[in-house]
This record gives sequence, structure tokens and C-alpha cells, in this order.
Amino acid sequence: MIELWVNVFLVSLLVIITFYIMRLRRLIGIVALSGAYSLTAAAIFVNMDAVDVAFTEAAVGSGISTILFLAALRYLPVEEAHETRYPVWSLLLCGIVGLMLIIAAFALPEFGDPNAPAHLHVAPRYIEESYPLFHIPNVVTNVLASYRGFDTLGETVVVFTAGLGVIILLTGSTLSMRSKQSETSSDNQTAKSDEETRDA
Amino acid sequence: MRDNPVFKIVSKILFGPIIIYGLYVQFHGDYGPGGGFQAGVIVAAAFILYSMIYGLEEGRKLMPDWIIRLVMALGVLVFCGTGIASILLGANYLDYSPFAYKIYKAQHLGIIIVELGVGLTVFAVMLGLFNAFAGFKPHK
Amino acid sequence: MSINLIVLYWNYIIVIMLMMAGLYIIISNQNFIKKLVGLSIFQSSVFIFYISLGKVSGGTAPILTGIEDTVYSNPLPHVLILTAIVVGVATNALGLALVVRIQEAFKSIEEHKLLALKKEDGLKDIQIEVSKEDRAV
Amino acid sequence: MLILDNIPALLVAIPLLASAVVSLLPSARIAWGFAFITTLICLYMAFELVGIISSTQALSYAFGGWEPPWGIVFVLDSANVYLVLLVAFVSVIATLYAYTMLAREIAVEDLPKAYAVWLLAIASLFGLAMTGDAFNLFVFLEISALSSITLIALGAGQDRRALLAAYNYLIIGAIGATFYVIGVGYLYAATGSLNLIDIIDRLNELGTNQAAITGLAFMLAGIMVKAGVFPVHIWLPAAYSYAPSAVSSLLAAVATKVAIYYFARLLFGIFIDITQLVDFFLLYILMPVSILAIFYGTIAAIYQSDFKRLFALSSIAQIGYITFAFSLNSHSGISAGFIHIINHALIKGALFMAVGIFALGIGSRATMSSMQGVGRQMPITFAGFVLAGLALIGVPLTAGFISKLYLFKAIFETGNGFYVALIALSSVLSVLYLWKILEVMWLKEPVQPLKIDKEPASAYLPVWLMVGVIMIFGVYSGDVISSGIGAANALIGAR
Repeated sequence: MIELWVNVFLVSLLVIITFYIMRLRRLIGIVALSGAYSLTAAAIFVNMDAVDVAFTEAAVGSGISTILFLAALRYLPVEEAHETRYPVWSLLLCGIVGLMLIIAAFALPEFGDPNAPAHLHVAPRYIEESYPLFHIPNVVTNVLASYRGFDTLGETVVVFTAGLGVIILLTGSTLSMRSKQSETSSDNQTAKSDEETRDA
Repeated sequence: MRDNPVFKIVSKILFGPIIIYGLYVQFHGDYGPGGGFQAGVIVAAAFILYSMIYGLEEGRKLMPDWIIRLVMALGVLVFCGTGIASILLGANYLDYSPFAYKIYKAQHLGIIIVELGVGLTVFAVMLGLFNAFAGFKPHK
Repeated sequence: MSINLIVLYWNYIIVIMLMMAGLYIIISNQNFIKKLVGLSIFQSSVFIFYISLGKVSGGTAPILTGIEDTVYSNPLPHVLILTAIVVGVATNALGLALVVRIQEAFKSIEEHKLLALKKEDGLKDIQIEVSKEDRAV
Repeated sequence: MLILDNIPALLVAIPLLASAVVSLLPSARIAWGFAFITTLICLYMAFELVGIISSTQALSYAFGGWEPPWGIVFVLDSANVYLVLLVAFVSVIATLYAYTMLAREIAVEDLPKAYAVWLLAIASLFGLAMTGDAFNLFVFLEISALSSITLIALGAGQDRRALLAAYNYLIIGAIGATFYVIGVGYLYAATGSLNLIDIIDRLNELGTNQAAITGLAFMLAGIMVKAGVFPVHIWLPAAYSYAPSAVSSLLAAVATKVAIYYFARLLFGIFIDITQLVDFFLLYILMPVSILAIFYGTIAAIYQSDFKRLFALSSIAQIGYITFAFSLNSHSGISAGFIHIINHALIKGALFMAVGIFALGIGSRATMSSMQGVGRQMPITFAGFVLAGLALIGVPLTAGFISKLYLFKAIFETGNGFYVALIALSSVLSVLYLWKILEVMWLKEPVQPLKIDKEPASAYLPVWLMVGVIMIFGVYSGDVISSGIGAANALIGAR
């Protein structure tokens, strides 16, 4: 029962943090709060037995991610302009999507229900086989590296892609060769047509 | 702030233990929470701390960019190569069972190798990301 | 619907609301950094949703204790979210790199200002300016 | 056979390994050679795979040796094996094209890394086409998104608006991917499985509920973003028009097509099985939206003066044709859609490549004003461009005609002549923008001398290879048609 109350407290904390992220204008504060959001989420993960996830969220989400944001903020304006575009439409869209999800959520198994389909189909085998087959007590490691090892390969590749991408974008010379700008002349029409489809 | 001796000394003292802790997380991931990602991030954090206190140039001397790029690719090669090794040993891609005679030993070995691959790539990429952002020179 | 039902689904409802708050920040806010922060809120909330799905009441973390009849929470959502967290930070890092470059190239990271630039055809002026400086250097 | 048995895994693993190696190479030329050989190997493996599937019909490859609901599988049937072949073929041609083109638009020092990212993009497309696991698909979606974004952003060396296009793609793509993940979560909660085939069995066993349907709807919505389906296409025109030309041709040819295939697979493989809502969705949502897409894309293209953006807008219309064919919800509709996926990939790839060469020739963006008379100055490329353009509007003896023919056939089967009129009208409209281009390029006098001595053969050769295939498929269309019918069999057979 205490778990449930801790959860309610932490989730409410998230709501407060989100509220302040929406209101704040100073980017550094927003980034700090976003780190706090991740850390609170990590606490929620611990409370819901996902220790590995909590560890990762604390290290990656609130650690590295925040450091990268701060490093990037050095080159950026201090404050945001605090302008919103189509606030009513976005609110409507989010409201509809959220309502759909909430209605469908009532068809989900109850929170913590041990007889939910998710706990009865695939997952039991992972836990049962963990010791006889692997001699490894951490079930998450087994699933991550063996049963779903291909996903993990994929995510290593995602990290690799992002690393390569950021290195090309920030330290490469391609983006600095803009001196050879192509479109100084004869391009009135492009600019005009951009007005029509201003989605870039 | 960088010249503050407290920071310098504390970061020097912390550097080793952080890396050891990272290695612990890497290789103890089978028994407790942890694994390649977490370990990679923690080890990268040690180097990032060093760069933050001593300056990016010093950090780059400790871990030059070409090593970072090498390790980044090495991790992917290790992980991907493990799968190819499985195929060469006659099993499906990323099937660790032919790596040893006993199934649990084979699985354990495979898991350690691929976690190492993950750890290498994550470490190098995280450090590379920090270096790229911190060392970025905007066009004037 | 009874109060009991709401209490049991409380977690889901709040988490969905947080997701939508994140989505709202992404769509309506004009600042590129704030959009990225909104994205990470959106994604983190989805992660919490997944972990809620994996929770078994009375269960413990899926690390075998050796004690019989222990109930473990479902490890599969944990694995999926480990992947998703790393994917999320990779996306954020690439987005940040783009934002830094956008600031350098356009001197602004506010979407409405960039759109206004385009509208007044100001985009081209800056471009010529930049290329002149380039030649000077 | 060691290799033959493992082709599905190797198709992804070899480009990944190669990309890790390529990222370390010092020379751009060696990096290109490495990448090109990798794509050739992939093409060879894709041909082998077609051979295997034509004899065994279907194939399931379990990663790590873990059988389906527990592990991750790649599933191949007569629907996606042709898609794999298409991706492999287009990537060979596009890599060939990149030799000249990418080197002009990206700094030499960055080229090895750019080729590494290029290979990652190709590997992710193979993975997307083959995976049978709902979450694994998300991982490949993200590899594909991040690598495409990097490549698009590299267009900023030419035009800084590429940065905005890439950022927009990142944000919209991430929203789409997160929607997809939410959907997978609901579906997982309702069924306990992530394997697409197992999910159907579980739903039949447990009964369908609101959560499963919502989950599928969110998955579809997420995929639609990636596929560039009309109301959520907004990232597409800018991304394709500011990317480097080699990148535009690769992405426009195959990246959206793979997502559309997966869209069809979710729709006809799972969704249709579990709920009546799907008929409603096809008839009242997908069909009107597709028609809107066709007209929006075509009309916007007519008023567009930037060539790359024009063809990107026309892509939206062409994707509209594909989803329209799907929305007919019949065997012939699905096969028409698949035939158009293949033909349009080739046609649009050739067109983007040709536009890239024109832009190279005049040294600036290809627009209506800058392209005056360029057709006369670059006749070889222009001839290929014209043939591809004719195929786009569906002139007989080209592959585009076969697409339109089967689309009309599918519509006639449903007995609604009104749609025939609409599609015919849109084809006539697309003649307008093509005519506008041809008029400017051929009938007007050249305004400026070319910036290059002659058309680079390594750039127009790929265009002509594509055009050659388009013409061959226009005359000997048997293979394409049978692949379309096979795809429809595989998808409806999965019902």
C-alpha cells in the first residue's frame, strides 16, 4: 500500500514540474527542471521494481542529457520568446488524443493485476528459464542481451548513428562551406513559393 | 571556477573510483542492476568531469578524438561480429549457444561480449557528444 | 464509474495527462529547445506508462532472489524501455546539434521568427550577408 | 548452406558492420568503394532471397534461435521480399550516383562518415521491410529517422534551410515514433505479445477490446507520419527538397515505401482481422484523405517552381494513389498498390537524380527560372528525365502506365466509375506540371553557360539504369504484376 502512496506523491511531483516547465521562460531553468523530471521518473521506476530502467534513466535521462542541453545552451539565447502558435487547436488535439487514450486505458488490466495478459503469455518463460538456462539472476539482462539481443544491437546502432550524426553536424566542415552559397541570384521564385508551403 | 584547487583535487580523486564503479556496473550487470549502457555512461561521466574541470583540451589529451571514433565503431563491430560468429559456428544470428559446450556458459559468454560492445559504443558516443558540443565553434 | 476504479487507474490517467502536456509543449511552443524538452517529457511519460504495465502488485524487481514463491514484476517492459530511453537521448542529442546549427545560421531558434523571416523574404538577405563575411574571412 | 540460411540477418548485419568500418576510413574514395561493394553484396543476397521465397513461399528467421513469441523474428513472404529487392536495387543505383553527387555537396573530410550514415540508412530500410516484431520495428524506425535526419541536414552545406527541414523531420518523426510506441504498449497490455503474428492469435483467443483497437490505431497513426500519408506529410516536402540530391533520391525512392508497406501489413494483416472498424477507416477516412492527397499534391506541384520541392509534392500525390488503391480493400486494389510502390520508387528515384544533375550543371538550385534551356545543354540527362517524367504521368510503354492500368482495373472491380474520373483528372493535372517543366527546359533559350564541361557519366549512368528498368517494366511487366499479386496474396492470405 505504501508503494501506491509513494507513487501518487511522485507522480504529482511530475505534474508540478511539468506545470513549471510550461511557465518558465529561462531556458536554463527549463533544462534543469527537465533533469528533475527525469530523476523523479527514475524514482518512480524504482518504486515500480524497474531498477535497471531507473539506473539508466538517472544516468542517461537526467545525467548525460542534461549535460548536453547545458553544453548546447552556451550558444543559444538565454530566454525563450514564450510565444505559442495555435494554442487552442493544439489543446484540442491533445485533448482528443488524451481522451482516446484514457478511455482505452479503462479497458487495460488494472494497475498491478497479476493476471493481466502481459504477465501470463511471454514473460513467465523469461523468469523460469533465467536460472536453469543462463545461471544469471538478473532477468532483464538475459532478455536484453539474449532473447531480444537484436533489439539491443539496434539500439547500439541508434547510439552510434546519433554519435556520427552529431560529430558530422558540429565538427564537420560541410556545414561551414556555406560561403559558396548557391542561391544568391535568380531565386526570387523559390522564396516566393516557400511562402505558400511554409513548412520548413 | 576552473582554477579552484578544491575542484581539481576532488575530480582527480574521483576519476579512478568512477571508472572502477563503471567497470563494476559493466561486469556485475548479470547479478544486479546494470549493464553496458549504464556502465558506458558512467565511465564517460568520469572523462566528462575531467574535461569540465581541466578544460576540453586537457580532456582531449586524455582521450583523443580518433580513439573515441575508433571505440565507437569498435563497439558496433563487437556486437555485430558476435552475430556473425554465431553464423559461422552454424547457429542463427546472435545465437550464443555454440560458444561453449554448456548452454549456460555459452549464453553467459555471449551476454558478456555483447554487453561489452554496448558499453564501448555508449561510452565513446557519450564522450564524443560532449566533446562535440563543448568544442563547437560557431561561425562568426 | 466508481471511485475505486479511478484509484486503480489513477496511474494511467495521470501519466496520459503528462504525455499530452509534453505533446502540447512540442506542438504549440515556438522555441526549439523547449520543443525538445517537451519531447523528452512526452517520451518519459510513455516510459512510465510502460513500466506501470509491467508492475505486478506484491512483486519485486526481476532479479532472482533464490527464495521460492517470490513474485517478480514483468521484465519485458523494462527491457523495452531501456532501449527506448537510449533511443530518446540519441534523438535529443541530434536535435540539440541541429538547434545549435540553426542558431548559428539563422540567429534565432524561435519558429515564428524564422517563419516571419521567410515571409518578408528576409531569409535571403541574411544569406547574402553571411556569404559576404565568409569571403572577407 | 551457411550463408543462404542466414540471408535475412546478413542483409541487416553486413551494412551495419560495413558502416562501422567505413566511418573509420580516411579516404572518401575508399569509403565509397566499400559502401558500393556492400550494396552490391546486399543486392546479390536480395536476389537469392527472392529465389528462396519463390520456392518456399514464406520464411521466418529467429534471431538468437529463440522461437517467435519469445525472440525477435524476421518474416519474409511474397509481399516484402520484392520490397527488399527494391531497396537493394535502389541503394546500389543511388550509391553509384552518390560517387559524383555527394562529393560535390558534402565536404571531403566528412564523406567517410556520411557514407557510414548512408549505409546505416540502408540497413534500417532492410530491417523495416523484414521485421515481424512490433518493438523491433520501432528501433529500426529510429535508426532510419536519425540517419535520414543527419543526411538531410548535410544539405545545409548548400542551403541552410536544410537545417530547419531536418529539425522539423526530427520533431514530427519523433512524435510519430512515440505514438507508435504508445500503440505497441496498449497492444502489449492487451495481448502480452510483441510478435505481429502471435498478436493475432492472442487477440482471437482473448477477444478484442478497446485497448487493442486503440493501440493499433496509434501504431497506424505513427506509421502514417513516417510514410508521408497526406495530413501528416508536412515534414516531407522540405526534407526532400533541401537534402543533398543523392540523399533525396534514396529517401524519396524507398524510405516512405517501406513505411507504407508496413502500414498495409498492419492494416490487412492484423487490423482487419479483429474489428469491423477497419471498413469504416478505409472507406470514410483513408479513401477521402487519399483523394485529397492526390489533388493537393498535384495542384501544389503545378504552382511550385522549385524542381525538387515540386517532385516532393508530387510524391505526396503518388503516395495518395498507393493508399487509395489500398483503401479499395480488395485483392486487386492491394496488388495495384504494390505495383505502384515498386514503379513509383523507380520513377521518383530517377527524377530526383536527374534534377540533382541539372542543379549541378547550373551551379544553383533547379527552379523554373534557372532551368531555362538546360535540357538542350544537358541532352543525355534530359532524355532520361523526360522518359521518367512520362512514366510518372502514366504514358503507355512505361512502368507508370502499368500502375495506372491496374489501379483502374481495381476501381472498375468495385464498380464505382466516379473514382475513375477522379484519377483520370488527376493524371491530366499532372501532365500540366510536367509540361511546364519540359517547356522551360527545352523550348526556352539557354540563359547561361553550364558550370561543368560535360554531363558527368557516373551521374547520368544511374539515371539511365533506373530509366532502363522503368521502360523494361513498362513492356515486360509480368514480373512486377506477379509480384504485386503475390504481395496481395500474402497479405490477404494472412487474414
